Amino acid sequence: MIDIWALVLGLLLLFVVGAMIRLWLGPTSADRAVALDAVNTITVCAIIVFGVAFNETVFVDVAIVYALLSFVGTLWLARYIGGDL
Amino acid sequence: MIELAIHILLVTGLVISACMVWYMDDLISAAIAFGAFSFLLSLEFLVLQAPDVAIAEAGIGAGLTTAIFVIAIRGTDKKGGDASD
Amino acid sequence: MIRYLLTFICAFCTYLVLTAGSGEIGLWSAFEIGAGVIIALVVAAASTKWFCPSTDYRMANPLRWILLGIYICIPFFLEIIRANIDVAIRIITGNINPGIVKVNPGLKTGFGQLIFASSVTLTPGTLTLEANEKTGAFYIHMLSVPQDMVKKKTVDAADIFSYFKIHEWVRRIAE
Amino acid sequence: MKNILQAGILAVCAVAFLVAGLGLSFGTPAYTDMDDYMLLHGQEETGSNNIVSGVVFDYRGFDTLGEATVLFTVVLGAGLVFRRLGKKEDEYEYE
Amino acid sequence: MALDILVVICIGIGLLAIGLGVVGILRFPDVYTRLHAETKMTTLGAIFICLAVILTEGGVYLATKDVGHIILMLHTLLALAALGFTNALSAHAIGRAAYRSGIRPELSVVDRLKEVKSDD
Amino acid sequence: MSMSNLVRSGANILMPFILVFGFYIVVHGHLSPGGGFQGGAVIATAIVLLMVAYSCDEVCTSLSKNILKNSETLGLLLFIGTALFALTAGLAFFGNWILDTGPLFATPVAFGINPGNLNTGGIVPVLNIAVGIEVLGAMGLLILAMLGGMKGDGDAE
Repeated sequence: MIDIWALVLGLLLLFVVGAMIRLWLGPTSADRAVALDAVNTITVCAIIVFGVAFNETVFVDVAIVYALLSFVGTLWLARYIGGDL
Repeated sequence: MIELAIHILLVTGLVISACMVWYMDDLISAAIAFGAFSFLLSLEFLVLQAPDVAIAEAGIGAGLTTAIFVIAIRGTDKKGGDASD
Repeated sequence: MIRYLLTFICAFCTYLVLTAGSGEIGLWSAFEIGAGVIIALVVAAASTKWFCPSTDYRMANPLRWILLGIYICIPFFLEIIRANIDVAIRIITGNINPGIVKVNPGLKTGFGQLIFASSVTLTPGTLTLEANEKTGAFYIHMLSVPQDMVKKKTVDAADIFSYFKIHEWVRRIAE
Repeated sequence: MKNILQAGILAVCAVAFLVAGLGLSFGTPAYTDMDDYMLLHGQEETGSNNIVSGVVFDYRGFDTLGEATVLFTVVLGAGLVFRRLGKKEDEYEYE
Repeated sequence: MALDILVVICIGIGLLAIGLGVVGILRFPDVYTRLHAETKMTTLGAIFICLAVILTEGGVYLATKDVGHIILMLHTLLALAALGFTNALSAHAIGRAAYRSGIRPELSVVDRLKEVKSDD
Repeated sequence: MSMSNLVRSGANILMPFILVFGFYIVVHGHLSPGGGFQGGAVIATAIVLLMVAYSCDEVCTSLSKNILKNSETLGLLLFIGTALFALTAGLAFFGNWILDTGPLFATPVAFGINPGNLNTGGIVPVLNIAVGIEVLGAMGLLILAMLGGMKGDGDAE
């Protein structure tokens, strides 16, 4: 079963690299923020998959920390981009 | 084999985002790229079986570092920046 | 006082979910429960002012939470799947026709507006751009605007969803 | 032209780094005497299941004390630097 | 055996959705349409991958009766709830900020928000 | 001018859960990965979430700066006090004087790989809580000071 999860993890990381192209190309800061949002969603998925592959509840805790806290970073970026900081 | 591919993909993403931090002319884009770097670094720590450091990186890198960077960029930009007009 | 009690109960339940499977009293050990009570007291003292800002106990009714669970499991999930098939087809074919329309579902409370905005953002080709707190009007970016919506000043809320009347569900849950 | 040159240098550096990184094997330190001791006796001597926490707060308590003091000093310095910008002259926040 | 097939189907749907989302943010022309692709597709992918995880852990629990798998299921559910809740809100925040920073949707056939701004 | 009311409602709902999660990481520092620094950073992020959703003044009126200052000082004092108290028990500085003696944090630990009991660990959980309180105060104060300084600087807007 671990092979399936490793395959899923590899594909998710491939998608992260794909989203990073938009992070490089994006003409405005808002495009880059969108790419960052995609990267963090995929990263949370990857951490959950990693926790299941090694059967560790602790890794899923890291995923919860990320899912809750990346919101705060995105809000700061949005507040700067919107120009009302 | 698949673990090697995962390592290569992760390190590729890390190198791309780290180069992006250096390459970007726009400061807020560099901050966004640093956010992506922080996400991938935490995942790399998880792959290397160090969940303690991963939680520390998640807690600091996701929310607080982005906040400090954004506040610093906004605070040093006295003209109001090109984002607000 | 009731505000503090509600925040305490929410925090305590979250802590119990996080530490399930640690002992013999139910699923928890005695020290976990003690630590949970202390932590929930601290959290209630710190965050009641934001978690329960008013003396409006409408959401304390457990029936509304059961309805929220049913809403997330059945209509919301089906709408998400349908919306994603739609967006996937548009990604592949590149056939888009975007625009910003105005919708007024007539929701008054903040929680209802929050659920409606989240539903709109996650379901059919739409994205909440701006919300007016007083009038309850939402400005929605649609991936593909149908022809009959271009003329109308305010679009009917039932038109942007396909199978279920989401705004009716939200009104039943939150108001 | 300069951008293309920079991107080329970046690509060469990335490829070189990856090729060098393929030969490494992660997770096998050369000398393992100290961590063997901590892994064998740490749970017994500090009473904590998480060995990292035991090391940080028991074996290396002084280091953590230094870290806490550094953090305190950082906040003190930041408060002193930003105090004059935001506050009135007669209002002292950090003393 | 049937559970394994179900898990593989869920993983397939999730990976397909996330991949299409990434293709969408590479392919669409402006910020708002990219936000559509990113938010919806990656959230659906996360939902289906978490569903696969939950199904797997449930199957392992039924086979071994170990409570740890139930705990992993609960934590995955919490992570999924946090992810869905914050994704929708951060998409709204980015879209609003992009509109306020002056990026107009160029292709749009109708723009009711601009009329409101001009009235103020 | 700050975020929309939807973001405010979301931040209101999210805040106690982030706090509970941070305290969970702090209290379980000796059982699962995590600990004082990490949990303190998570709790500080909850305060930072309030600062981004509301303006700085609104946060400052309801969440006094003195609370953060006192929590930082209290954490550092608790840390040094716990370490110093070991001297009265005849141990070295930072000696584990609670281990296997009293009612609180003193159950003998079970050896091997096990999920663990909260009531073990001696001074390790106490130091965890102390560092958690300190980091929470420190990080909150840092960002509050930076925001306050920036606001005074940009008088032109």
